[in-house]
Amino acid sequence: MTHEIVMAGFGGQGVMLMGQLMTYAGMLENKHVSWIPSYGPEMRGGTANCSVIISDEPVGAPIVSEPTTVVAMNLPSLDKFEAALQAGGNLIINSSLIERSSKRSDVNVLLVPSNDIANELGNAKVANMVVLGTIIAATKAVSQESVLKAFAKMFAKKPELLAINEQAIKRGAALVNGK
Amino acid sequence: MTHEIVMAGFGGQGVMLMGQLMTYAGMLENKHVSWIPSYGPEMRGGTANCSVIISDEPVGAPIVSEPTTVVAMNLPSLDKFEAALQAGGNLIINSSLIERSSKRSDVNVLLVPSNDIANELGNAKVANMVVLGTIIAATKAVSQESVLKAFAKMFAKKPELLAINEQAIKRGAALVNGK
Amino acid sequence: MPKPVFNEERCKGCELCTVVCPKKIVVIANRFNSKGYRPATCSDESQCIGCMLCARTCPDVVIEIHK
Amino acid sequence: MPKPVFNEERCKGCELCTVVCPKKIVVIANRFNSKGYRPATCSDESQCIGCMLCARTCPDVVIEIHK
Amino acid sequence: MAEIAFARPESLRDVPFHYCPGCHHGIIHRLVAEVIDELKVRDRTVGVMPVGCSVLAYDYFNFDTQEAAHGRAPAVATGVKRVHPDNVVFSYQGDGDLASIGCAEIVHAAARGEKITTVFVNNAIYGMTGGQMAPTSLPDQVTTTSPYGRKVESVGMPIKVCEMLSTLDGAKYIARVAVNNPANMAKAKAAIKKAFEVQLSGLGFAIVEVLSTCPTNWGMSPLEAVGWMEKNMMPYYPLGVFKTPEGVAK
Amino acid sequence: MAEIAFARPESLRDVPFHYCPGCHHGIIHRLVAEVIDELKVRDRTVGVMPVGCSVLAYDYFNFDTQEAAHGRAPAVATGVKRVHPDNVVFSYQGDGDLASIGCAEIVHAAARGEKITTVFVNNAIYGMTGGQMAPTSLPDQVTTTSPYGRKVESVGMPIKVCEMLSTLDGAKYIARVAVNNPANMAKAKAAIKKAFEVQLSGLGFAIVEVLSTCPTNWGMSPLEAVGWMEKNMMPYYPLGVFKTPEGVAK
Amino acid sequence: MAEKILMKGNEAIGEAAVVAGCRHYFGYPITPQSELIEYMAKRMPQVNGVFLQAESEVAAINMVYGAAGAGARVMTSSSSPGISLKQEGISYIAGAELPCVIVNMARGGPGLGSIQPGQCDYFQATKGGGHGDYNNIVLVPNSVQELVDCTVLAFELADKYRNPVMILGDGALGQMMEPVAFPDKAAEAPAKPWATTGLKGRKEPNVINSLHIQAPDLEKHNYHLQMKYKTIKQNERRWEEYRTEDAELVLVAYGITARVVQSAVDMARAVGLKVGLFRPITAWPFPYEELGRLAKTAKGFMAVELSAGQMVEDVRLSVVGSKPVYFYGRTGGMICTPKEVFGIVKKIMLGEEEK
Amino acid sequence: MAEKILMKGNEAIGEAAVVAGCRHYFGYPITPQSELIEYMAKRMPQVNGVFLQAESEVAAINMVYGAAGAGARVMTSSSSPGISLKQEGISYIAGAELPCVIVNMARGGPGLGSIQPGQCDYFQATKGGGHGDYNNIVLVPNSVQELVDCTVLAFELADKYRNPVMILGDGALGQMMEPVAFPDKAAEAPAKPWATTGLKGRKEPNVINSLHIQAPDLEKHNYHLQMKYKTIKQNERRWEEYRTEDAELVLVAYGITARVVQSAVDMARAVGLKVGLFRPITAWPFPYEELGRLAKTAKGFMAVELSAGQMVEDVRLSVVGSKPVYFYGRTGGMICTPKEVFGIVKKIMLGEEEK
Ligand SMILES: Cc1ncc(C[n+]2csc(CCOP(=O)(O)OP(=O)(O)O)c2C)c(N)n1
Ligand SMILES: Cc1ncc(C[n+]2csc(CCOP(=O)(O)OP(=O)(O)O)c2C)c(N)n1
Ligand code: SF4
Ligand code: SF4
Ligand code: SF4
Ligand code: SF4
Ligand code: SF4
Ligand code: SF4
Ligand SMILES: [Mg+2]
Ligand SMILES: [Mg+2]
Repeated sequence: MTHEIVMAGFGGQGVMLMGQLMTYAGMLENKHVSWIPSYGPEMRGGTANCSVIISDEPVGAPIVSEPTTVVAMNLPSLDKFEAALQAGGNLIINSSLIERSSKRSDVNVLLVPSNDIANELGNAKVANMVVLGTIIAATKAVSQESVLKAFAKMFAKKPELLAINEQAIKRGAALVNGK
Repeated sequence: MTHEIVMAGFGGQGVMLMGQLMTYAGMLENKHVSWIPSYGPEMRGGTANCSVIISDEPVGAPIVSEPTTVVAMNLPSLDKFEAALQAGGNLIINSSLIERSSKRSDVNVLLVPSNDIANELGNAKVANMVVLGTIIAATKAVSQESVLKAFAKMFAKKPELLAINEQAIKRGAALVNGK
Repeated sequence: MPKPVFNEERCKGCELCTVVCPKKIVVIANRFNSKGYRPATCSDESQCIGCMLCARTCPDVVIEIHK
Repeated sequence: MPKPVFNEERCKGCELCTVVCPKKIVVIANRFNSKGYRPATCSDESQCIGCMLCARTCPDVVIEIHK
Repeated sequence: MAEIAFARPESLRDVPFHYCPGCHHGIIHRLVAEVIDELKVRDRTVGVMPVGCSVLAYDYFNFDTQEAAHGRAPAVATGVKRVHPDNVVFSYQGDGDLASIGCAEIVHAAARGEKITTVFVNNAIYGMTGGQMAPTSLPDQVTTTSPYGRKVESVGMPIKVCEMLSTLDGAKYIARVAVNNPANMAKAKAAIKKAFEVQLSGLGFAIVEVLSTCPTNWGMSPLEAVGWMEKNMMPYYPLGVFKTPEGVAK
Repeated sequence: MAEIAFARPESLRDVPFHYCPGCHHGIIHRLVAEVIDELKVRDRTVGVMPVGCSVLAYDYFNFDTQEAAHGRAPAVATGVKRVHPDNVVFSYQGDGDLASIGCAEIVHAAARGEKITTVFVNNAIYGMTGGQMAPTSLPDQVTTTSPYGRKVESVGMPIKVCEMLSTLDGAKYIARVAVNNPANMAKAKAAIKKAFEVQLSGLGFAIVEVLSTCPTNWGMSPLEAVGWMEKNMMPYYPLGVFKTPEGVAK
Repeated sequence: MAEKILMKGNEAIGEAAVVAGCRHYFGYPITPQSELIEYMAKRMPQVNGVFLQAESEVAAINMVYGAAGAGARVMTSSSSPGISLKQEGISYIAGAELPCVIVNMARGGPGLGSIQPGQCDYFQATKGGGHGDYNNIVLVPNSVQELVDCTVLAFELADKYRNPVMILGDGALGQMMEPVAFPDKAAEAPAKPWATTGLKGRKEPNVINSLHIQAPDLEKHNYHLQMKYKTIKQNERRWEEYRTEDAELVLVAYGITARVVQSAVDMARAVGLKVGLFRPITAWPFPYEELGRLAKTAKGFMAVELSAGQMVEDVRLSVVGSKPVYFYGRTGGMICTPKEVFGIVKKIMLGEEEK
Repeated sequence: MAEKILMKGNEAIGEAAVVAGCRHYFGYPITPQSELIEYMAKRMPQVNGVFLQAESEVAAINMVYGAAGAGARVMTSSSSPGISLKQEGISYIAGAELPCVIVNMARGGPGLGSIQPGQCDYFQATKGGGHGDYNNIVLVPNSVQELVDCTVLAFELADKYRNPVMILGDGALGQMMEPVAFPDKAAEAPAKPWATTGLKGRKEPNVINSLHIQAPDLEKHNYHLQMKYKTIKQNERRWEEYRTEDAELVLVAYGITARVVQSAVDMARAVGLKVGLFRPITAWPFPYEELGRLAKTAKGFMAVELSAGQMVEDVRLSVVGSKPVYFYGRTGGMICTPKEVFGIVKKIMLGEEEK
């Protein structure tokens, strides 16, 4: 099984971190993984995206052109990547900032009001973690435990952050599992 | 007929000019000509030499490796080029500064006491012109007139120099023709 | 009557203009432009004295001062 | 008795040493070394006061001063 | 329609800048454009742009421009000026561009008394490449290539470009300004104007160093950045005119 | 055998120089070698040689050396010194090498306060390549690339390197000397010694500019060349100490 | 080997250099390799190494010359325009036979170009570049793990042959994250009795130099260099083959492109097309013989590069006319996709594409 | 054409540039091309041109960029190490499509090398050099007269294609004197509506630039460049053949070496050996087809160069394996003699030399 995920949004929405956490988790599960940012021109305030691959086989091309899952944190990202998604793939839309849903009927659309949930949780910064929860629940590419382990490793110096992020991930996952 | 001449001496002995004048004269006679210096490392006080080719046919390699005429203005030059001279070629030796004659019996050796003759003429600087006179008389590669014309062109701004240089050339030529 | 006119779409919400207005009428609005910035705006045009300090300060040439 | 000793083969006849000798005993010889230079020499060693100015001046380290 | 008291200068094209919020590059661009307009030389101006955050300035200015290799704007400007002595030629350069890789080029343009004008934007950091140390970064300043702060024992004190170039005879006008407040902006504009006038009079090389902020790579809000600049940069880099054609340091 | 009061220093190998008759490079080599001997640091010295007439100096000095690319001796010396901080590292450079192509490298070595010593031989010309104009050639000086004399309107006044580097904090000792007569030679040697001592004390960068002749390319006899230097170079390039670690200009 | 960690390519090179005993780094920032210089800025002080940001790429490579000549394991890194500026210095380093490691995380060119990944500096790295007859050893890894392995190898080869070694990557490899494991350490640096350390009792001064003022001396030196290069060519060719055994069409690609091509090979195999991948790991020495050998079985070759066609010349030189050599390239920072390459493969195998 | 005069190669280039309308020269001294910069220093003021000695080769090439962008016919010159320093600038000039002429009077390398003639910068001139996919037009004349003709041609081609043109000579050509005649003038420079002259009433600003921040834009630009190069390859290949009609062994050589080889050909023909000379005049575009065509008649080829073997790769690419390709080279500033080459020819034709 090979998961090829594109995550996209504004700079500052934490898209890169989401991708890195998933990749890290995949590594902890001894899967073959890669993460690559699409680093556009060094201009400010543009959109940012990254490709994540989690697979049972060695990773070939790390840049995902036909994703199995697309995560759109803002409208331009949805516009850009919606079409590339494989039929039957997951389209995860940050519905707090994106008003429209998908035009496609052949994909699995998941609307995540991530900023609203994050605000509910009392920390606007964990919106990306909510979405991450949704991604892993939808794709089952990695387990929640692995992601939490990855988080603990990457933020080893800030253990106090774990609790709130764990909450966020669980809330995001519940959107799928709770369904 | 192709004349391939190597002229060699100390820097300052006017070897380069000798070669250029002959080349110029050849050009005035519509011959195919080339001149190339052997420019060693930019160190001072070394020896200098140039290759002159005067030919009825287009000039191939401009660097002469087997000369038909060798002109040695000092001992190191004689030591260096004596052996390369073709059998039957001319070996012109500045006998004012070089005490030995040639070791070879298969070449035409001409001893030119050029500095002495120049001093006789009252101008130590024209020693190279004395030798030049000998070269053209010995090789007949170009005519005396052409060399004088070349001189007049190259020193167009200093016409007063012509007379003494002409004298020197004639004295050098006389060493051959007078024989 | 002088009046500051904001090209809100160009504004990046940097706030530099807000501190130079002698009348303190340049403020950051509570809305977003399409680039995701909260743009500057004039809270009370009638107070504007046309000193142009806001316009001169703006790095993005957002503000024109109309007479 | 101080005495300037010239390594004539190294001398380039530049004359710099000749003008610094307070005794004016460093002069250019009327002969050539193998490099074609007329070397410096001491015209009267007995006058040498060992001031070493000639040696210090020589760019080619031609001169030693023996005591 | 209302009369417009303050509007975009003609020398600045009506396109948005790509600069970060609050970045002083935008202000400095506008001042240069205003000066070109006021001197009525837009029609014969050629600007030479650097590699740095202002690399796209060729899209912003409304006159002919050349985009130089990193650090070489003074050489490129020299090439232009020597072909068209009647052109008004200026280079616009950052501190990495001018004081680091392009050090030889600016020193020699100044020494030659090249009749060009240089606008030198000193923000004490490499903006474009993401916040590395510049030759003008302050002692102990943390940057991505001085993560433990600029260690003076190892890399020395920041270079004061105006002071250094002032020793060169060909540099006829040298000033350091800032755009941290309206009063200083007015002075900055006057200095830039003077620097162009020196070129127009054929006197020699002129440079204006503009102290500038980089909120993004300093890791501050734009207003905090202005404060940091006032507190830290201005004491080390005193504003003023270091050299004028009359030789009077004002 | 007689005792020897003056002999070739140990740091100078017993081989003939290739320099032209009367060229000051030879004197300057000897002074450097004497200083190295006197400081007893021959065993840990690494010299970095330039591209210029002194390119073969690696054959003359009797300690480890590296031959740098044209102008880059300060960078090469930096590389050496950073590997072996206990080495005594110096660069020996001509005026074309240091002030023209290597301008950025010397400015930055000085600015960094790199703990190296530079011996800078200013003969107002490119010796090795046959007499082209240097940044330090004098106004109206005829060279092969200024055949009508150095035209100041077009190429500016000569660069005063000591004065320029004096504006940099990392440069701790800066002096200009000459070897035109025994008294000045003594001063020159003292300055070179001081410059090495500054390095040995770990204070920072030190440079000694030595005014020098190039009889060959100036087209003069060695003695005439000394006279020309005294008459023309010395007034424009005043001798003296521009900076000492104590900050006292002597 | 320690446990795997997730790391960006640029940073992995930095850490691998540390493992390899590199304690001196001189560089100048440029996208897309700045993470490497930044990593070294952070890491070197932690291991008592020297990090120095040079005033320019020219200064950096000459600092490398000085440090390498002084005996250090030393590295510099840059990207395309910065590497061009280093060419004089690289030629000097090769001429003086100094060991060092130079990293080029290449981007789109020519000129200022773009900052997206490119492979258009292949010629510069393997043939031209600086003046004179010399060769860099050029390693072209294709994963973060291989960046690590090649970095360690680079230091070893540099010391072994007293030769500059270039790691030719691209922006994509530099920026991507993959799991990597680091070896515990590299082969110890050999003794360097030629280094300028100060005499320290030695009799004969050491001289680091590339000048040979007499042409015959320089010719002799060049002969020595060429003999060394011959040895390297014999010993150090590295490559990898993927499904080439029965391949009718052999795709040749390196670095990031090799990964794309490998995916394309799988797509082709899936539909029964006999396609394989030949991946040089050393671009110099290029594995001419090994690739040439495949011409016995294959019916055609295709070079795939992020360039307008550079390595393809080496492919032609390998195949020496016996089989057709096709080329497919993207430029300017664009990266081809597996599907795109698969499309070309199909066309060729149906005989549609021109040579 | 005026009457012939005797001139050094370096100076003849200078005068030819003047004839071609070049009025801007920026350079830095280096042996063995200093006579050229010195000639320009004397000559430019006489024709109201601009001569400027730059602070370095890097500055010089960037002044050329500025002047070319401003619409001038402009030239710079140097020798090997100095040309290496210009590589970034050359890549920018190619990327921004600026016409200019760059002269390399090459010497022995690598590094500081020697100051005697060399041909070891062939790769740098024709393939690598700077970063990115670009090409200089490279002219390789073999006489003082051809230096003149190629210099004039260089300015014309530069303007015609908006491309840098390099004259790749060597120290020997630069220093030798031969009779030359100068044309009265070159083709007028075309209008340059793209140049930065100041707007002067024009509406849209002109921008001289090599940056294309979006990869697709840069790819499009590269495609445009490649199309231009294709046109140049079609139109501008230049070469000369000498006694190749029935040659069994074709020697391939350029520049000063071609003259040596031509003498060797005569020596061989004199003893009845069927030998010919193929002499490229453009090294890029290399006359692949024309040389390749000879493979139909010839039994073998031999590249002769003052290098360790660079042009020989282009010979191989021409012959594509159909005939053996031999190589003979001297390096370090050494020049082979006709007799020496003749000796090798004899060995090959008796079947003794290895490939
Ligand atoms: C030869 C070369 N080296 C390095 C770079 C990478 N680079 C681009 S901009 C820059 C520095 C920018 O800093 P600065 O000049 O201070 O301008 P700012 O962005 O701060 O305005 C660097 C190092 C390059 N493009 N070319
Ligand atoms: C990159 C490069 N450019 C140019 C040269 C040629 N070159 C050799 S020495 C020199 C100048 C020497 O002048 P200077 O530094 O003043 O030393 P001097 O010979 O006067 O002592 C030049 C330009 C070179 N070797 N390398
Ligand atoms: S013009 Fe002056 S008073 Fe009016 S809004 Fe702007 S700053 Fe305030
Ligand atoms: S200064 Fe300009 S960009 Fe900043 S907030 Fe004010 S109007 Fe907006
Ligand atoms: S030591 Fe003094 S006195 Fe003696 S020869 Fe030399 S300069 Fe004259
Ligand atoms: S100074 Fe030295 S080289 Fe010159 S003349 Fe005197 S001894 Fe000879
Ligand atoms: S990075 Fe800094 S200098 Fe660059 S645009 Fe942003 S704030 Fe301005
Ligand atoms: S050319 Fe000048 S600097 Fe060089 S050795 Fe001769 S006199 Fe000295
Ligand atoms: Mg900056
Ligand atoms: Mg000099």
